[in-house]
Amino acid sequence: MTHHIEELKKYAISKLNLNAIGITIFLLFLFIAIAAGIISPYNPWIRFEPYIPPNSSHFLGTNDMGNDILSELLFGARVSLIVGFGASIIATVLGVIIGIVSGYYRGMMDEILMAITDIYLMIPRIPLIIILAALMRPNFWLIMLLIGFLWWPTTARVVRSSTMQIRDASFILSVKSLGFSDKHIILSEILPNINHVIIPKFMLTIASAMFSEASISFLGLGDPTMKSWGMMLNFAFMKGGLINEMWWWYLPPGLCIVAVVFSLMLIGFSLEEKENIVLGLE
Amino acid sequence: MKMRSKKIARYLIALFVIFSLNFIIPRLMPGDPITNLLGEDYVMTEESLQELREKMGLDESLPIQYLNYWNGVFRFDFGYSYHFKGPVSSIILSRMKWTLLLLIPSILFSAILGSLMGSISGQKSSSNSYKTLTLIELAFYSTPTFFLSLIFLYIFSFKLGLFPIKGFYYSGGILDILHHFFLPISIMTIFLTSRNYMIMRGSVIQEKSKLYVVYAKAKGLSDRQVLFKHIFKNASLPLLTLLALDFGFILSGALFIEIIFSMNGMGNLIYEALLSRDYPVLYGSFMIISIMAVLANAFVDFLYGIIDPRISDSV
Amino acid sequence: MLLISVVVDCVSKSYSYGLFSKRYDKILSDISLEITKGKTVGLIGPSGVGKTTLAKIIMGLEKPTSGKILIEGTDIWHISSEDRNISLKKIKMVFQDSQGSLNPKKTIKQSLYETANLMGLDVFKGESLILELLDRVGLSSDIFCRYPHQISGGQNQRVALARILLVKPEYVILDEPTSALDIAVQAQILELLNNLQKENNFGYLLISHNIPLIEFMSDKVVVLDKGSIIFQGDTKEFTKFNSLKNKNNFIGYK
Amino acid sequence: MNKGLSIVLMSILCISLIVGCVNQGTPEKTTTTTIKIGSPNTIKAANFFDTNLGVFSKISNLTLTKMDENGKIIGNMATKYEASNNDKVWKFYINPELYWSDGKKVTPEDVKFSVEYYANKIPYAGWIKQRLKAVTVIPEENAVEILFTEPYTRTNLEFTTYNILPKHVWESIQDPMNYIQIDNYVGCGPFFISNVNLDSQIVTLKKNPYWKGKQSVVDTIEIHMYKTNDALALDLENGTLDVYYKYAGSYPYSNIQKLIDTGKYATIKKMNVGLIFLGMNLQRQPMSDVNFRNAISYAINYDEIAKIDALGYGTAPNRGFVPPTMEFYKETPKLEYNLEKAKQLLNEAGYKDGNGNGILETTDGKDIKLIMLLRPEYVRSGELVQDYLKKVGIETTLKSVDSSTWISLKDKYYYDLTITRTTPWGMLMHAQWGSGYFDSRRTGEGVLHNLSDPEFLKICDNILSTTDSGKLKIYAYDLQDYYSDNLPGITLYWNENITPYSKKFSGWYVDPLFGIYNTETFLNLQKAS
Amino acid sequence: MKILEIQDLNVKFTTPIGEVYAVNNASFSLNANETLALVGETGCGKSVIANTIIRLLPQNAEISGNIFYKGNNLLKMSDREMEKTRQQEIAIIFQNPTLSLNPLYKIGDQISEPLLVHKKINKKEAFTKTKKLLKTMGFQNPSKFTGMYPHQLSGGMNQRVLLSISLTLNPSIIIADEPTKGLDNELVRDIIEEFKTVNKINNSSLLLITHDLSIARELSDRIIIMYSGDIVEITKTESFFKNPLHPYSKILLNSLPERGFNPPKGNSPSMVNIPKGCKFHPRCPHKKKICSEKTPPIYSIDEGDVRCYLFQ
Repeated sequence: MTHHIEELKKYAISKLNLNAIGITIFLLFLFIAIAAGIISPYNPWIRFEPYIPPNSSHFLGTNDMGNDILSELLFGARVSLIVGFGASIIATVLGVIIGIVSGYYRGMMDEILMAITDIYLMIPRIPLIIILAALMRPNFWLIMLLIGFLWWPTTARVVRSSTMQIRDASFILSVKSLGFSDKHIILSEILPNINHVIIPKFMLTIASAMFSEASISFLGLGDPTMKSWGMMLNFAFMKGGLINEMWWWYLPPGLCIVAVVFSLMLIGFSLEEKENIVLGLE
Repeated sequence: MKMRSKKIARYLIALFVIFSLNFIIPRLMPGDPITNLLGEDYVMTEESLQELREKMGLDESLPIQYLNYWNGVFRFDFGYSYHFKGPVSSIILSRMKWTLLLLIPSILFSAILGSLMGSISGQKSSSNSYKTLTLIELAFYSTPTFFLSLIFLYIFSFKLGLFPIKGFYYSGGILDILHHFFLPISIMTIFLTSRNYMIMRGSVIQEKSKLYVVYAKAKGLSDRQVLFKHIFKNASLPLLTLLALDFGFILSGALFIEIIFSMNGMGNLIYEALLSRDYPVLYGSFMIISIMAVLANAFVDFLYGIIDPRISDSV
Repeated sequence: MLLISVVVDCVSKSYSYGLFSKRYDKILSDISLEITKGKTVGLIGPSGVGKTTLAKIIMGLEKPTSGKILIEGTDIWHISSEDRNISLKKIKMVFQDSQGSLNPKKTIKQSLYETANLMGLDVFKGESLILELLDRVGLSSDIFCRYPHQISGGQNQRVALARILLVKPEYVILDEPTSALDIAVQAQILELLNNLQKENNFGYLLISHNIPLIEFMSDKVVVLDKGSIIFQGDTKEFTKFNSLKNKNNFIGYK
Repeated sequence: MNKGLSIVLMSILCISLIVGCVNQGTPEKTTTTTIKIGSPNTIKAANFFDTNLGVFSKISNLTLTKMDENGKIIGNMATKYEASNNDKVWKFYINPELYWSDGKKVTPEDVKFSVEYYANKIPYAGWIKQRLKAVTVIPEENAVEILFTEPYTRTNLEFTTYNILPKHVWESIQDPMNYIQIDNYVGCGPFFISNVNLDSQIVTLKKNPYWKGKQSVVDTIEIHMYKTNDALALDLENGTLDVYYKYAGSYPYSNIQKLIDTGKYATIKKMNVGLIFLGMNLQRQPMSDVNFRNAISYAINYDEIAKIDALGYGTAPNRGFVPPTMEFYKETPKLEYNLEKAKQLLNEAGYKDGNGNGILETTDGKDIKLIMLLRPEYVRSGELVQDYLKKVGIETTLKSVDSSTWISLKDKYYYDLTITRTTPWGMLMHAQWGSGYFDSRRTGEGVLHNLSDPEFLKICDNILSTTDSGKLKIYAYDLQDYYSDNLPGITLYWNENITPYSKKFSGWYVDPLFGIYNTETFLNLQKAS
Repeated sequence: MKILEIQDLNVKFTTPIGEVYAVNNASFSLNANETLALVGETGCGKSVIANTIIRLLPQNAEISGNIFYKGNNLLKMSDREMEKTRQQEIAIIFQNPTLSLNPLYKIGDQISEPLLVHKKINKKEAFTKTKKLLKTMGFQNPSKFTGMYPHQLSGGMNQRVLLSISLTLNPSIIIADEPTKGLDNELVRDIIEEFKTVNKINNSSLLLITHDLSIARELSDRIIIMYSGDIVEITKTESFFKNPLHPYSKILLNSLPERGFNPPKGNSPSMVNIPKGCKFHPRCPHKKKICSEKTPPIYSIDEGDVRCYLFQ
């Protein structure tokens, strides 16, 4: 890095405060997901009169089964976020392990791992997940696992390239020469220094996972027993919500997905921009 | 030369693995493709079932099936589809042209719009109006394609009655085709633009802090000249890569649009083949997509070599 | 003699590219030199001649293609990796990029404590030792809670030295230890290095392309060019060699 | 640059408005009358033997027989038919007034050709191949005689589904199952298929110029196929379409009211011959226990299911399975919702909650945890049934799978419960009255083939061995009593099929098999004044 | 003749860790045809001055004072005017030549770019001029050279490319910001020769920013010493090396290799924790009471200008 830019950079402060918006929205939904049991007016499985438009006792009316849509929506936050977080944790852990191993040890290991990653990247993922979801029968946990196991490559690539950037940094060489073990170097020296690429990637993966879950559910391949937003949308469209202009039925889950994905992407992109990392490539 | 042969080897391995996956995954699935050849209420004797099975080579042992499969791949013969009544390759070709008609304009428009808006926004990243634009684009990016399609279908086709609700065309005239394609292409363009916008914006923000940009300014170039003569080219490299890498992703966007607008393209073909467990069509489609994805990547590699002299020199 | 020195014996290093390729890049060929306790060997040569590679080989971070590294008589590539690690403990290195040689995400305190832990020192003993060493390298403990980018390049280099003192090496490789520093700071660090050598009887290998610095610091000088040694001798001879060569515009200026 | 961008955006907006408006203005051609049918039944290939194209070609290639409004089988292409020699010989008298759309006359030769062609080339007509001895043409009577090797009582019913083909066209086609033709399928009905366009998803039928019968006011029939019900509903509401058609199905109940509110549509309600039922894996405990089945039949709230799933277009069913629209329907006891009785019956049958965890156990002490296998369209009913069973202490897990997986899993009997439907044809197949869904000797996509009770099989065989309507009635009653006593499947509701049609036309005719899509409809259609 | 005059320049940055006073009350001038060296330690604000002159500071910089270029105040110019001034009147060379060049464009394009942008001549003409210029700069085969990319050249070559670019429009001032930092001695030698050539073939003034006193000695006519944002001494180069005025200048010279690496005591203050009064007073052997209270003004004496109470 040139000294010139370094010098100027020291003075520059980031004016990006977009992620404040993102964090606010996200925390709101996180709160909803955690507190769904307390704040939701009804148990989402209780049946009232079906197809009631919004009124004072059902703010968003009821659906075809007579479930209170607002309660479904609030509980849906929990389900959708668990899918997103779960998948993203799996993908991120896998991606980080593969990325670091590949970037740190280089050589044959790197060649093989990166070849696998490249191949994974080229596989059309949504169609593949549709097939696999159909194959293994829709099940909430399974969809989460599948997304997790298919979404790691971009993380792996970013982590690898960041690892490669710092693996030859003097501080790594110097701890190496001091006699620290590889395990220590990876966990204590490299990992904290690539946090800034992992965290935004993690956020973006949650967004991507929720997005995919909704799409899969829309095709009717979701888990019907879990009231995720995607499933709510699926039923709203299947049971004539759009046709009958029941906006209170199909818009809220749709907008919730958009809002959460939006907030996560906002956080992710803001962090990435701050660290000047573009989406996921070397 | 070494880099190039390594790249080629990697692409070949990628194709091999993808092809093999295409062979393995459908066979792991429950559901006998034979049963799907028949209508719901029709009865069929076990002999005729067996006959069909033999005809489709499903009675052979898996290794033999696998060999036959590769034999087919090399002859560009992806088998025969009993659902769609024809050789898979010709079915795919006939569907593919429509999907390409949807994809190519969208990719082009979105590449132009997205990279222009994204790069300007990246350069003026602290301006409030561009921050607002970023929020809008991000909102589009966060909207699942099927949701966007349904809402657009409802507003523009139904409420405003501006566009037809389904299909590629009605009478077949050019204007008619345009009319039918306008909304799907617009949705695809909006979706891809938002994506390109975000990539380009990030990329420009990264590039603009580099020294050559400061130097270009010091040479007396105006902001716009700096952006379009210097930053733009460098910043569009990641966009190119991602465009190629996410070919499958882009195609799945088309899948949902095709389903919602009842368009008989590749996306719908895959969906239908999937629901009816039409192995040959599934292989064929995945293979074509994979080949396209790999070709797209190879093409981008090639472009990279032209655009970025550092790559061709490291070869 | 062998037992109180590090000997580089006929070391060559080449890199091959690709899995099936036969292409080699020879970085070093037949390098032999000796680092003796209490003395400084200066290694000089233009950039890109393999000085850093040689340092890495001596440090055991890379394996030579041929030749031996003998640390106090032990050939480090002919023993078990545990034994090698024990031998290698005797050699440590100071890097050119002073700021970059400390983990930017850790405070100075964390970096030093970790090293103390590695040495098996308990918290109490570790702390007093660290404080003592900081004082020794001319730093006060108020930099403890700072991050590397919050202190100057000279201070960073002092911390790096303190950390090396913690692990008690016998030989230290100094890879351009002052080239990123301002002149005034450079002088300070050089003084510190000299003092430390006197106190600890360190054997130094000083890598630099700065001739006056080499002349000022070294007892013996090795000149490396294009991967081979073109001169080896004591500093006086080197000055003569240099002034001779300088007419042919060989290395640098004064 | 801002300016440049806004110009780009503005011009895009302009183009969109222009493109939008230009096509808006295309005037309707008023000289010809076109009926536009919207259908969710899509065609995968322009192949005559595609399931859905086969249905659409019922008005172009007439079948020998057809079913009238009341479910009675009458002649169609054949003016009349008769069976003799113990139902081994069937004689069909062909209407001499029929001409193919290329001008050639329809002859008994065409019928002979078609029957043999089906037997030899079409896999699903395997039953013909198995039994066919000969087809003889009797030119002087303009008739064909079909001779079977064994008696086949259902011949007249079967021939309601086989479209007769023109010999001079098809004899050169060796592989009909894979034959693709886009334009001009020669037909002999009032209309012929003039074009199958998969790109625009439209099947066009034009008037047969050589049709000698009653002339239709309709010149062209267009069948517009849709992949989603939403798009279809929107086009209907737009008034782009004239009528809805789904084979063996109803317009989605949830969308009806909105459509009627547009004022453009009226509906035909017709009791569905098919129904929705809870199927059980009779080979597994505890479903194999008739007492258990009987007990859970009291646990189901039929009225609520009908209300939620069929939105009031369904009615609570009888224990006899068969809906009232079928011939020889017998009034059996109503299925009843009585939670207390269900619990009591379960208790009496030995299913008790011994360990107090809220879940009943089978007699061998295992918790009853059932797996309900569902296709996506039955998930809501499944949720309801799950809830009902939970109330009597039975745990159910829902597994929703796509239809192919459903077929393969139910064929392997990997389920305890399932919810599925019967189609009108399905109710008629095998020994009729829904027996085809249960008889373990059969296979097929939609059937459960899970019942091997000799008593049941005997009744089926009885039915299959007679064409005598007196005997048939007795056997039909036997079958319905058997259902009522043994409950191999529990009907959830009987429903009505709703077909919305544009008020611009009147004269729709509905038959139990193919709904409004039949020659009568198109010959009788009148423009409403 | 003063071609560039800087008066009371203050540059302040607002950063998350507080306000950073990067340049304080800097006043100096650059004469026509003169080489002026601006010398100081890392972070003393010398690069900030360079970037202030061509107005390429980040947005969070607060600038006060005047910079007159041929009578026009650069700080008051419109952006448009400033764009015209850059390169045509004042050219700058950054310390890292390879990173200063766009990796995706050929050398020829990058050298001729100022001609195309400012002179609006066609590409062919621009290339002819470029090649001519390269020849005078001592490139033997300009045609081959123009078709190459920055990564194909060494750092030293790229530095020469930057120098050539800065000469394309014959600017009145060339600012060289640490042109030799990180280069090998051998290359430093070359670069110095290049600058000497430039001085010969071109009548522009050179503002040389460096931390390396030996380069300043070789190239400059006058020398400015900065310490922690303050200009502490401005003198003729010759007299500086004979007789430095400011105490800081003295210790700086003493730490040079040829004077035996005499280490000074203490460290330069950090950016945010700047001592009151004379910034050098904590390290100064001659410090008086007033030094820690008030920043000394510039005193002009025979040999030059110096900011120290010793010269009161």
